[in-house]
Amino acid sequence: MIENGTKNKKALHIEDLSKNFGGLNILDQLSMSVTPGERRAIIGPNGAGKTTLFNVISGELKACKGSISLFGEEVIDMPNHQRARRGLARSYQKNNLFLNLSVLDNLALVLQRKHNHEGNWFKHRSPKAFPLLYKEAESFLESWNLAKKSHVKVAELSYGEQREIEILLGVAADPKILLLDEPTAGMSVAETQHMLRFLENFPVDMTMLIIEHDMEIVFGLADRITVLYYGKVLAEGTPEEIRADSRVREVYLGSEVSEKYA
Amino acid sequence: MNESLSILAMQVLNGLAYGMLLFLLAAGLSLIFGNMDILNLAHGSFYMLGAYIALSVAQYLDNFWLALILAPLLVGLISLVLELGLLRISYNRGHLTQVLLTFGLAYVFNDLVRWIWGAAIHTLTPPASISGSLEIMGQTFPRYRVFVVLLGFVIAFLLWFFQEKTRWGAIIRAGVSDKEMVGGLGINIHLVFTLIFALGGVLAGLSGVAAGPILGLYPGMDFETLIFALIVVVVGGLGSFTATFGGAIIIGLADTLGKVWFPEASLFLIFAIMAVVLLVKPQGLFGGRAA
Amino acid sequence: MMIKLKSFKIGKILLVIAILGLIILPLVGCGNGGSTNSSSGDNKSGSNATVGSTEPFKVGLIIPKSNVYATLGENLSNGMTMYFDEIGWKAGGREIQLLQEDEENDAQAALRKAKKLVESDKSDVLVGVVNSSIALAIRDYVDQNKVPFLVAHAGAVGLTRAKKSDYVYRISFTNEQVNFPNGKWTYENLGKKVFVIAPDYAAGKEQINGFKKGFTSAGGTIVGEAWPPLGTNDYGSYLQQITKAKPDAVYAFFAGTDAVRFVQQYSEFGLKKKIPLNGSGWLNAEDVRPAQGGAVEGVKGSLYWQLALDTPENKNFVENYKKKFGKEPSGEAVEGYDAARVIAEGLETLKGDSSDKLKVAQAWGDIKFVSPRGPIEFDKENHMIIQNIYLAETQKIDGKLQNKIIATFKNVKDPI
Amino acid sequence: MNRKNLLAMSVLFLISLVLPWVIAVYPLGIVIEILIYGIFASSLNLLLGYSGLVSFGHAAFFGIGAYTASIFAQNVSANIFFTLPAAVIVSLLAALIIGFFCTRVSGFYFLMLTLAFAQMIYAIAHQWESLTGGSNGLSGIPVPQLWSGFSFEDQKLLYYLILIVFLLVIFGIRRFIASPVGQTLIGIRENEGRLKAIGYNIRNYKLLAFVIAGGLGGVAGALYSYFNGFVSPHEVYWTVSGHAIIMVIIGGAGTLIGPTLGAGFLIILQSVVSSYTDRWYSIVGLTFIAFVLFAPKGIMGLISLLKLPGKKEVTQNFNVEGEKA
Repeated sequence: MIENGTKNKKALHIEDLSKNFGGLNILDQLSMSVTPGERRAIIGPNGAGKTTLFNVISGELKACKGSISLFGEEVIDMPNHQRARRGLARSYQKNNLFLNLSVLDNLALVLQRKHNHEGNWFKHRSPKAFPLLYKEAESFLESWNLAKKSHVKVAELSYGEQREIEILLGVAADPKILLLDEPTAGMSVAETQHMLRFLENFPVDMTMLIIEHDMEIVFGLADRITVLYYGKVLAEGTPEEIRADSRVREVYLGSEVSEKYA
Repeated sequence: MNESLSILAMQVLNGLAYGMLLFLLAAGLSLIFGNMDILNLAHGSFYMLGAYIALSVAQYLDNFWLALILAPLLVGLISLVLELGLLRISYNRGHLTQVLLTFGLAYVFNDLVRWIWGAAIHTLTPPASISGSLEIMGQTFPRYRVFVVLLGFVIAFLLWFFQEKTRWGAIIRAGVSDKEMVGGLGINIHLVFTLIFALGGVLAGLSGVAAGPILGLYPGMDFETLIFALIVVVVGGLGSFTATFGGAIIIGLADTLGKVWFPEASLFLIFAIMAVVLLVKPQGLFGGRAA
Repeated sequence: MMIKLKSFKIGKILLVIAILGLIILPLVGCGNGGSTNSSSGDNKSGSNATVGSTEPFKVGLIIPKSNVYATLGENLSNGMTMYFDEIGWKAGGREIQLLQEDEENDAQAALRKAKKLVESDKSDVLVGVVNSSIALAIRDYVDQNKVPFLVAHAGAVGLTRAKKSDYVYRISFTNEQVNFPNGKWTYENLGKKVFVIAPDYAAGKEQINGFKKGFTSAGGTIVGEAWPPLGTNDYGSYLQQITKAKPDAVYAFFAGTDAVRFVQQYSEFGLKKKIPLNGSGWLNAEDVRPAQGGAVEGVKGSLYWQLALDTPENKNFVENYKKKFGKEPSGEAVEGYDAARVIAEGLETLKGDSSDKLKVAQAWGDIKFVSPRGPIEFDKENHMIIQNIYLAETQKIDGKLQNKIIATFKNVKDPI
Repeated sequence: MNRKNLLAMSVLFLISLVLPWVIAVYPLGIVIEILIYGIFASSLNLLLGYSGLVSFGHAAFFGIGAYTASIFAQNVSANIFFTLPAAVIVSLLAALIIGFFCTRVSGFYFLMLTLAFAQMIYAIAHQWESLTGGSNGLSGIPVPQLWSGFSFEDQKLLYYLILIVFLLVIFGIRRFIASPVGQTLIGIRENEGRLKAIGYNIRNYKLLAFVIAGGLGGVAGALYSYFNGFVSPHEVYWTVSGHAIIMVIIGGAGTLIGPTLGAGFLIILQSVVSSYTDRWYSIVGLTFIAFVLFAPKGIMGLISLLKLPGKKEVTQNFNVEGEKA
């Protein structure tokens, strides 16, 4: 599977990736790579193809052309569950949860896979039978201040709490690479701050790609930033470089955002 | 050689006639399912009601043509009332609830028809101008079937025109692909649904009347035809009258010709066709959209 | 995980028990209580009918009362009611009760009903059944549980051949019996080459088989066969096969909607003018002729009874039936009428003693009388009725389409 | 399991043990049918209620089980240690093949594809006369035996056999659903897309559910042939699949005993009502509509409404309505 040295070192390597819907190029021969442990923010105006990029990386959409490799392994033809099994996890822009299940059961679906219990069809899934799984679930819920809600149906939680679980389901898988699609979308300022603290505390060796509109998070969190514009990479660099890039300011930061952060 | 060719031509014509009946029946079902996402298992009941109402109209007014017009309209009215009174509540309850509701309705209608018209077998008699037979290429062909084929083409054209060339048609087309958009255009989506459902009823009723002289009227005709209509919808694909038309002709021909060529397998054949279509092209042979 | 276990809360379980109780209680009730839908007054509960008992004699009738075959069931039931009315619902000193259940065109439901009639309602005998597969299912049950069963319509040959039982008698017909004599007649009167067509299911095969036995042993040749599926919409393609085979005549078995469609299309496709259509009598029976319209004119069919049968017994029967029910009787009405008579006369010969079920059944076997359909008796060998078969042609008489009897085959046995 | 539960369970168990001795033969027969259809509806519930897969062709497995058991009983041996495994194996195999295709599509297409396969099986049952007896079906099937000399001639014995199988199936399903795999199936019903993104190979799970449901459907079919002693193509017809769906919905989709309650309700409704009136089609139909209007979550939904106030129940997976469009 080793193809070449540089590719092998990358957590994510994308080359010449294209995706079109009905003749419209959403991703246009896009190439980028992310090194292990890196925090990479993906920004760009609406319609730049950010979420589509995530969907193609995770395998929920099939690329028309190009290559994607995870830690040196080509995954372009793999269905999404196989990519997940190679250490890819994600969260969604719109909450995408098991609404009628309890918080604990939501989390357990992630953890039982991580612990390789997902083929067990004869043992009652209980703390007694799967102590490690439940201990881990407990500590997750504890640290996310959700312990009291563990038996509550997700549908009955507040939006902010649901949003936290959305992220938790991604990170609980202990992924090597995590894609976060606007983790703070729709959150209040306080909730955003709360979320930011979680994000900062994620394991350092976890590679993270984050789509975000909140520039405070982007500039506070990211090691590097990729700016997408109509399916192409417009610019890539450290936060400082991006802040200084005139093209970026023109297409993206040019409006109200630039006034605040420039 | 010439003879066997003309026989084949006639079988094809038979298949077309049957396909037209299926088209009228399935067009409404496909429209309702494609637009409203409602699997209407009472659709066969509309077909049956059309036939029986036509029987009464034809008896009292002694006029087949009036029955052909009045009965479908009455069925449309019944389906309108049903949509407003009952179906509306099931819109957001998922398919299972709709299955239960419409299956319950089908049971009630089945019994109601038997109550009102009895369990005896009836048939509709077409007027002399379209009964009897024609001689084409030395083969005898029943005139009424030719009429059904023509009727099918006319209705298909009208529906196509309605869908492609009128504002309401455009709304319905939009509804198939994107419900939210229709709502966003400031159109009362409920009104659209009601009208679609009523139109589906009218078409099923028309199909019942048209089928009366060929297939007869009997208890149980509702459930029998329902399955055929579902198959046509699947094989043709959702989304447009053209797709349903294609599906209906394929199934009409396959069923008719299959019964000649492989009579033992005829129970098997159309389901096998449906299975193959579902596996190879799930959105239907002529459909644009996956449900 | 504790949350799972809590789904079995005590309150819920008690509720489930309560619901189960509500479901079961009425069952227990009807198990001990005897019939709940008896037709007349004196209804003491008690389970074992003693010798020379004054207990009502209960006749359990299983017929289709819903869906496709409801009319057949209704006519059968009418026939039985009519006979019992005539004798004042009494025979052998016992009151007769008729308990009716819906066959539902579903063997399982029908078997359930049979069990209910026997086990819960304590029926002394079972009668009826239109569908052959249902009759075969009930046959095993009555054979095991020793309940006399008088088959009043179903025609599967096996019931009185391979699967004959000491407890099963048949007052109706077999699928072969009604066609067998017509075979020879067809050979002699219509031609040596015949095309046969019938629906592709057991009864269809048996009907045609009966014809073939008579026809080929007389010297005829079958020049073609077609087996359209049951409920075929469009016979056009089969009719073309027939045209191509150029037979002297067509012999068909179709009933109900199939008969309407086939006969109509036979005429529509212009075959009626060229090739005579003969068949079993359901092809032009009373129940399908109104729907068939003019297409049925000239069609011939053989059956165990015809409305036009000119005997005092039949005229009397038809007249009384019309008076009572306001419509003309059908073959099923005659079956019901005769079945009721067999049951009543059987009880009469036993002087009301129905304690020995085998004797009840055997008593049927000795009964002989002249029915509206002519003289009938049972074949001792297989418990199958021996009867006349009438060949009738539909003709326009006084501007009205009617069946005219053109040949009578006397005392026909089941052609084993 | 706590003490109260244990008590209630034992009461229920005792009732079921003494039942044959307190009720008459005919009602016992109805109870047996309810148990058989309870197994059948519960097996469908694995798909429809727990996994969210609306199968419209479950009768295929009922029929395959019934025909296999009958054919083996007639031609080889009526020993249940032989006929029952044979029925299960053949229906498992059939489910594997049919499921392999059906799990490729979803939603309405899954429904129609299962219908298509079931109708093809029906056509085979109807046409393959030498094997299946054609439209007349197979009758005179020998009474099942435990060993030669010990047969289930007595309905009471048969009741116990079927009760044991029923309990095994229900507790088996309960355990299976509580297992990680079972919980994954519920996850499929709730949100298939997310589950894939978490790394589950959904198709395998669906296929597994389909195969297990098919196997259990075959068990129900085999028991049916023991009880009735005959089998006809009607048992494979789509109306039987439709009835099973209605049993599940009326009882409560995605609940453990709901489908059995639904089976009981429908069987009793049908057999009682049809004895009293020829209008039973209307009554049954109106009952369905009434359920939609007044008890959308079925009998189990009604029961949970009746729950004593104060005893608040935490969320648990069994009671979740399986209705995601």
